[in-house]
Amino acid sequence: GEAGGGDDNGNEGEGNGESGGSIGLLLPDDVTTRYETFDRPYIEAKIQELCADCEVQYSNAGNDTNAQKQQFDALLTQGVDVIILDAVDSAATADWVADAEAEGVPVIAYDRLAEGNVEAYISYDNERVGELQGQTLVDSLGGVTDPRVVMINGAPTDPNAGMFKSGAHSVLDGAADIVFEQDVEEWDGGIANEEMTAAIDSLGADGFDGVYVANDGMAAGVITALNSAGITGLPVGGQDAELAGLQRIVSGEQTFTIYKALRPQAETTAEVAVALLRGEDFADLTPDSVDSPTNEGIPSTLLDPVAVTADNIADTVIADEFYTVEQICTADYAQACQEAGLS
Amino acid sequence: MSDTQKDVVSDADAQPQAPGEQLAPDPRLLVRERGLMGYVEDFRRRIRGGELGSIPVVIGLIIIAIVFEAQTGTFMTPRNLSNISVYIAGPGIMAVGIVLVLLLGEIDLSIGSVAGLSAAIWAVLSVTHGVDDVVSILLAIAAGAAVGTVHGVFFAKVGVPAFVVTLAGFLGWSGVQIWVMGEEGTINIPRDSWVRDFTDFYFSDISAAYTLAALITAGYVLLSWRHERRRAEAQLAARPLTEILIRGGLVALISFVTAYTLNQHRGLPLALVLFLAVLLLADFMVRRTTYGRQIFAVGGNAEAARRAGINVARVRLTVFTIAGALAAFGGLFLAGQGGGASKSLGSGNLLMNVIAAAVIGGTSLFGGRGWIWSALLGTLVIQSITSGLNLMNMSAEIQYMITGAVLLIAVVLDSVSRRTQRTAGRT
Amino acid sequence: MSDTQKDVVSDADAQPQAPGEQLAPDPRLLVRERGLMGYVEDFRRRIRGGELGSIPVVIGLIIIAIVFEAQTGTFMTPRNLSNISVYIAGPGIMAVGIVLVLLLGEIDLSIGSVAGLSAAIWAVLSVTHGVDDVVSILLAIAAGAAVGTVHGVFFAKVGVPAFVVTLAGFLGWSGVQIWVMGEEGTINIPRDSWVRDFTDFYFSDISAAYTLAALITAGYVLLSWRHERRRAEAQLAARPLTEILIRGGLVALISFVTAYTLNQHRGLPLALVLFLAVLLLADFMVRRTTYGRQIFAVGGNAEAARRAGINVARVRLTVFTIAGALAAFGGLFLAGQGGGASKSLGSGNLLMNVIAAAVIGGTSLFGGRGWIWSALLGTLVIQSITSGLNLMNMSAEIQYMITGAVLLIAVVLDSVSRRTQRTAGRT
Amino acid sequence: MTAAPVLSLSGVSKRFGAVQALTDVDLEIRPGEVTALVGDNGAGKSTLVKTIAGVHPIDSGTIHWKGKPVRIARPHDAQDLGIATVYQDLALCDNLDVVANLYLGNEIRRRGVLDPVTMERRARDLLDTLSIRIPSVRIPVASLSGGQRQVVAIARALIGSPEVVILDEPTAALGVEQTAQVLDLVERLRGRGLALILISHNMADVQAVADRVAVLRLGRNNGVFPVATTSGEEIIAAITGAADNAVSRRRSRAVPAQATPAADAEDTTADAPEEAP
Amino acid sequence: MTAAPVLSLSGVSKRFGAVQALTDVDLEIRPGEVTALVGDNGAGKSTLVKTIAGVHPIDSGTIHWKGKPVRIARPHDAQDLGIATVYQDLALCDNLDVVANLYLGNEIRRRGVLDPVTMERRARDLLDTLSIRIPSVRIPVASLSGGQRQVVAIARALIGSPEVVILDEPTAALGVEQTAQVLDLVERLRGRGLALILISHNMADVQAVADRVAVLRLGRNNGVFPVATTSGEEIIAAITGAADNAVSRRRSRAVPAQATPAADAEDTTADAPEEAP
Ligand SMILES: Nc1ncnc2c1ncn2[C@@H]1O[C@H](COP(=O)(O)OP(=O)(O)OP(=O)(O)O)[C@@H](O)[C@H]1O
Ligand SMILES: Nc1ncnc2c1ncn2[C@@H]1O[C@H](COP(=O)(O)OP(=O)(O)OP(=O)(O)O)[C@@H](O)[C@H]1O
Ligand SMILES: [Mg+2]
Ligand SMILES: [Mg+2]
Repeated sequence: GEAGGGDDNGNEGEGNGESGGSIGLLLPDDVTTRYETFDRPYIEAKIQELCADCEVQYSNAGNDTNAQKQQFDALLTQGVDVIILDAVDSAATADWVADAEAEGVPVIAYDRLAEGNVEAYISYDNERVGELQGQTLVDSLGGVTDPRVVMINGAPTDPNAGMFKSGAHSVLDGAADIVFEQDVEEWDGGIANEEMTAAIDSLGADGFDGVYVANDGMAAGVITALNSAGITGLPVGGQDAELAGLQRIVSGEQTFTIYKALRPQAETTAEVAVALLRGEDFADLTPDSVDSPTNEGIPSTLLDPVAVTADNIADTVIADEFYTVEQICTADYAQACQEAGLS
Repeated sequence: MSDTQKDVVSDADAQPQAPGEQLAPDPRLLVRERGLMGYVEDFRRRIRGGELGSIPVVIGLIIIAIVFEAQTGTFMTPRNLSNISVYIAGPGIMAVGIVLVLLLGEIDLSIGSVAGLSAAIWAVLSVTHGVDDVVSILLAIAAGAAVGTVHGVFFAKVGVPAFVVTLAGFLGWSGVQIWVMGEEGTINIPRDSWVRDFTDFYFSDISAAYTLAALITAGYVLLSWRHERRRAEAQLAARPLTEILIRGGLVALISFVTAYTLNQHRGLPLALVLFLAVLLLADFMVRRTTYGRQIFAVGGNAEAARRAGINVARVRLTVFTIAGALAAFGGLFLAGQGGGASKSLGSGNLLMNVIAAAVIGGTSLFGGRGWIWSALLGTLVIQSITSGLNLMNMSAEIQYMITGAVLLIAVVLDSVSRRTQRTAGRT
Repeated sequence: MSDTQKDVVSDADAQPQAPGEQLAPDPRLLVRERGLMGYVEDFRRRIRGGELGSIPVVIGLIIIAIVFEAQTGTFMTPRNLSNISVYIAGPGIMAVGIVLVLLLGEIDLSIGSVAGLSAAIWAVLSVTHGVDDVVSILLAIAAGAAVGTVHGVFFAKVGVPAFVVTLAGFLGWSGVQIWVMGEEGTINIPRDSWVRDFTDFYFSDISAAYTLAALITAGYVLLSWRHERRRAEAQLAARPLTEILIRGGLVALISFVTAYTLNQHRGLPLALVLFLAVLLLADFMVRRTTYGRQIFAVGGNAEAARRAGINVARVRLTVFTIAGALAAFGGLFLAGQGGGASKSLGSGNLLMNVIAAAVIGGTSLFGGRGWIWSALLGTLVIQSITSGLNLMNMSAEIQYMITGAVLLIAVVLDSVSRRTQRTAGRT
Repeated sequence: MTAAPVLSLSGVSKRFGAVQALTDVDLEIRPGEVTALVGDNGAGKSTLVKTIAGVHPIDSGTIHWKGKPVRIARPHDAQDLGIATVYQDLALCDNLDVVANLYLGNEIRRRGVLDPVTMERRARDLLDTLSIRIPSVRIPVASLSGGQRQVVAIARALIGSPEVVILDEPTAALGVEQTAQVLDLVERLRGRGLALILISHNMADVQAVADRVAVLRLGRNNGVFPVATTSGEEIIAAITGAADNAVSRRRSRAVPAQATPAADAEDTTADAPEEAP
Repeated sequence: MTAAPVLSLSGVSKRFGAVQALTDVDLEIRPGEVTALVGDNGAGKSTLVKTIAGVHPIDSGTIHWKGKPVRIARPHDAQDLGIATVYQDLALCDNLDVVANLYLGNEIRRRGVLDPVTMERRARDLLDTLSIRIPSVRIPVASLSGGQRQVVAIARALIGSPEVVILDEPTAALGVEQTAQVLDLVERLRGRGLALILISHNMADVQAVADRVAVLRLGRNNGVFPVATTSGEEIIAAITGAADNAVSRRRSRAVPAQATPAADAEDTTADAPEEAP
């Protein structure tokens, strides 16, 4: 998707009358499928629907905090009226929000609870996601007693990876024996493969009963490693409900993924943003309240993530039109789809 | 080493020709005529000969500004320009270190990691352990210098190529950085820390910016004039007063326009003042001290420098120390800008951008050629592109492509304009 | 250029001394005595003189193996060694390209991005657009070659430093990679794709590995023997038969032990076969063709090469093309290993690891010195460390630190052992 | 002796930045003749031969090869015509061994593959011809002495079959014996009908082997003299641009200087200008 | 003339890898004297002076400075003693301008800061003394001609106040006039009581200015001769190791060679061994 280019005229945002206005949207990275493919189009579409004259100024930080700070400043320079911020590093944003506040620009924390005086927070809680990952893994381990689990976590430098990790730990620490645990730089599938192979080598092919993988991208590498060691049928779970991950779930290589219904999250956010733009009340959109390290009682919407397995794909991802059956059931997976009852 | 030294020959010995006779100047040398026409002629010759110095970069900057202003309408606002002047400080200070290392003919791949490590050390000391802010800052910079010294020792004393030492540092220090940060993903800047002021303090009194501009202009004109007078006294070719005044006028124009613009927003940023101070100091060191001369010599021909009695190992070692300290200092600016120290600070494209800045600014990768101000020019180019693209809300992949393309174009311009010179260069 | 060429002098002209008299050999040259004692003596002299070639790296490898085996007990298992032999293929093939570029005295910072881009192109073509698998693979490699050619043109024809061109490529192509991947964050490998086989196909018949080992040994001995016989016929100093046999025995030992180990796990991996094929081809090209000679000449002294009538621009351009193609090929291995193409493939430390591998293996960063096999040795060192640390379940930050430290130690050993040589080197 | 020139330059000019290195230079080179090119330091001799060799393309002027105008834009062009050059700055690849340097650009191949054996044998023979002792033809030229490198550079020019050989101060770094060998070689090459350009500051050598002497001064022609009928003093006067020069002064002083060097030194000191403090 | 030696080497040996460059070399240098060091190419002359200059520390042997044993481990040590060296390979920094090269390691400062004005003025004066034309002292030495570079290197050695000056083939690249100037300079320096080592392949120059000639052959001493009482032939015989050498053969051939060079070439060709096919 091309942003800006010809169709943006941020400089005209001076006239913040009743009808028009501009909303800044900052997303954190461009290698994970969701942001470019879902969050952004959903938010933009909803804003357009609610406010035809509004425009969205979108930037993606490529996982770099300082880059995001500059994009944040750029939005202020352009004179946007509201900022939706999905922070690369939610702990670093207190000053930014204060800057925006000084200019009278409200900030909505999206997906990650940015520190500072944000107006609202709409998200799936990352710790919750980690907990759900852990819980689903434990569930899919079924009857195994004293299950042994390998954990392949996200990038050691990514604060959000830490949240998934601690969420998962909060469940797994009691329920299973963590026999091998590694962080993977850059969330890289190839490195995940090497880590998994090392786990297999040091534990033996039957030295563990399930694998926690922080996201679907790395799950691909982990599953490749398992396959090449001749191990199949172990529970392996990821996150993000990526197309490739769903296909693996259909074909039975991967056990589950975590699906966050992005449409309601995005659309609620858009509604809150437009409400802020127009100075309307949005209390009914944000029934919950959370505390951040800097602020208390932030109005928020906390959504519940869903674990997707082969059994509930049709009811979740497909029902939400997140992906269509055609997208998932390519030639390679047609057979498996039949068996899973997708058509 | 001092004024009183005697050369074996020139003091008392004869010139073997007729007494007092001086060699006629080489008739093949196309000397510059005096006066205005002389300048025009000289300029034309330099364009044809490809000796344009930093003119291509400056033109590039102007083009970038025009294009982005046309596209966004907000690029040339005082706010954006003021922001740019703050953003360039961190990478720019790091680029000064890289320029020094490049002058040596070496490269330092570790500066990103060192910046991150130092920021982590500062944050852990001052926030977690409650050490005094200024002390923590000094310790963080000292840590950067120490790390640089370690690199320097391995390179200069042990003889490992600098590329490899700093590559190892690139990996190793970012490990240490993560380890220092420990449990914390990010440590916020305390409200009253200097580090916050580095990027967030502005001298809001408008007189501050104008005073600085006046000082710079006066200093430049005065020093040039004194220098040229001494040359004239020594019967060496000297620039005429008019030229000094024209150049002084240019300096005045740039500094006062900048001061005016900055005052339109929030005033003179402390970040810019610190960056300028580093630039001026480094420039003085490089051009006016024996040490600077030694850096150029080692970068040009290390063996010749050694034979001239220069302690090559010491020069190399200290340059890496300085580069480490500057990386640490720059890292604190990045921490200030990002709102705190984090495990990922200094990773990503920072290293490449800093090196690119030094090279775009006109410092050679092959040693012995360059100037400190390339850190300023190059960082300005890169930051202008980034800011412009941000204002245009370009998606990240397009940003990557455009940054790559502009980087290439900037250097292509430079290479083509230097081509004649290069062909003429000897083996 | 051919056998029939005539030199002005040596063919028909006189030697001005007494007819047929040959110059006595230089009495100062400490020639190697024949026989076993001669070897011992020669070896001792080389240790003292620091001309150890790749021996330090090999010793380093052995130490690494011993340490990790002691720590983990699983390092030397056939399974781990077999895995290592698969993992080195991708980075190793990319390192071959880097070695060629380093021989030119240049650097290619773009190979990571090119690898990612090519993997993306392959995945999008074959999966999204349903293009035939082999055709997609060839197109992906061709795309890598094309990208390399673009870099080559800017470097060799336009004259932009390679560092900058490939730095721009590093930024730009990863943007294109993200753009090519489009909506998808990752694309799975189709079940029956060759790309999967690259890292997951094993010749499970044990005869395959042994046949390859036998072929390598026989080829080595035969070629050496023929070469030395020709030297002896031309009355040049030639290695005695015993030396050829001893060396042949060493080659046999290494290849058969490797074959045996691999057969203990899943057999001979296709990845290793492909990597060896690339190595042998590149080594042949570098050492036995005019083109290889030209690469060394350009890397040693580009101006001298130009004056010798070598088309310097062509050599440079083609080397970057080859490096691009090899990066693309290596990228497909990485895709196979990671289970598919992704937007982040090729980012991170891949570039640094590949360059470090080439340097650790003994290829100089300054051009004109090195050999292709450093790609194998260096990648082995780096992968052994990574695998060992993974087996020890070290946390990521410790891995960073240890990798940095080992990288440094490996090169320190090398530098120290070469020190005497370097001091002796002329300006 | 008056064969048609194989190579002739007319009106050649060349500028580097602000230095006009060559102005309107003419030169004719005939087969079977040694043309010496002499001149002061910086007179433009090396620049002139580099333009012939294609290292620096000329700015203006024309070059004729066997009567036909040619363009020499790069070293390859010159080699194709049959011009071999020994550069003053040698231009060897320090990292390559002696054999590889000798055959660079002219490698001997056997079935498409480099033939190191043949190259090494021929290289050894060729170097023996020039009676230079080189520890081993397999060591990088970086470790050779100045004179050894010089001989390698000379030998390089003789690989292949050039018609014109340019020698830019070939004997500058050579010992007395090697110099004699090179001069012998020059005569032999002339005997085989090659055209030679010899740049040298050594008048004795020039007078010993050259047929004609072309003088450059400050980048311009300053006369061409037949060696047979010209004295050394005349040539030196053309080089320095004055009959009264340091050389002639030195000669006239020669005997007293030998006897009382110290006195002589003080003598010249007497009329030195006082250095400014 | 028989002052105590300022510098004396005894039993100096030096090896590079597999090459024994110097074996047991002795040498004495006296103030007010010019000691010529001669020898074939690769004889080890440059290596010997580099050991004195600290570029290559010696492997074994002793160096005495004014009677006291000293260790010269790096160039700085030699400079501290008062030894200035002009290297055969010049060792200039191509990227620096002429002035910076001249004063490298000896910069003139004014209140702690470099004083470019004074350095430039003195540099210009110094170069004028050596009567060399250099377009501008502010251009990088990379763009100078071979001889111009040589003169810069020589001038470098005269900055500061050395007691021993080593000149390794200083006139190799110089024109006749500049050569004469340098020889004049050598005599003036000797007149001022300095000790000089002059390496040269030019016997005429050696005989003109040297007091004693030390001969190296294959890395060993091969005699020291007083110039006054030794003929050129004797020195050449010591250099080449034989009375029958290319030089003497060439001399004896000189007259016929001049007359019929072609015939001469064929003459020597006649007894050449047939090249192996
Ligand atoms: N750095 C070095 N490494 C290896 N060998 C060297 C080195 N320096 C000199 N040699 C060898 O030592 C020997 C002596 O060299 P040196 O340069 O001293 O000769 P020279 O007498 O100066 O000769 P020339 O008159 O040609 O300059 C030569 O055989 C040379 O190959
Ligand atoms: N590449 C170059 N760039 C700039 N100036 C140059 C270049 N090459 C030569 N010159 C200048 O051109 C003039 C002629 O130089 P050239 O090397 O031809 O002299 P030369 O006659 O060979 O002298 P020498 O006898 O000292 O070798 C000199 O003034 C030199 O400074
Ligand atoms: Mg010359
Ligand atoms: Mg020498």
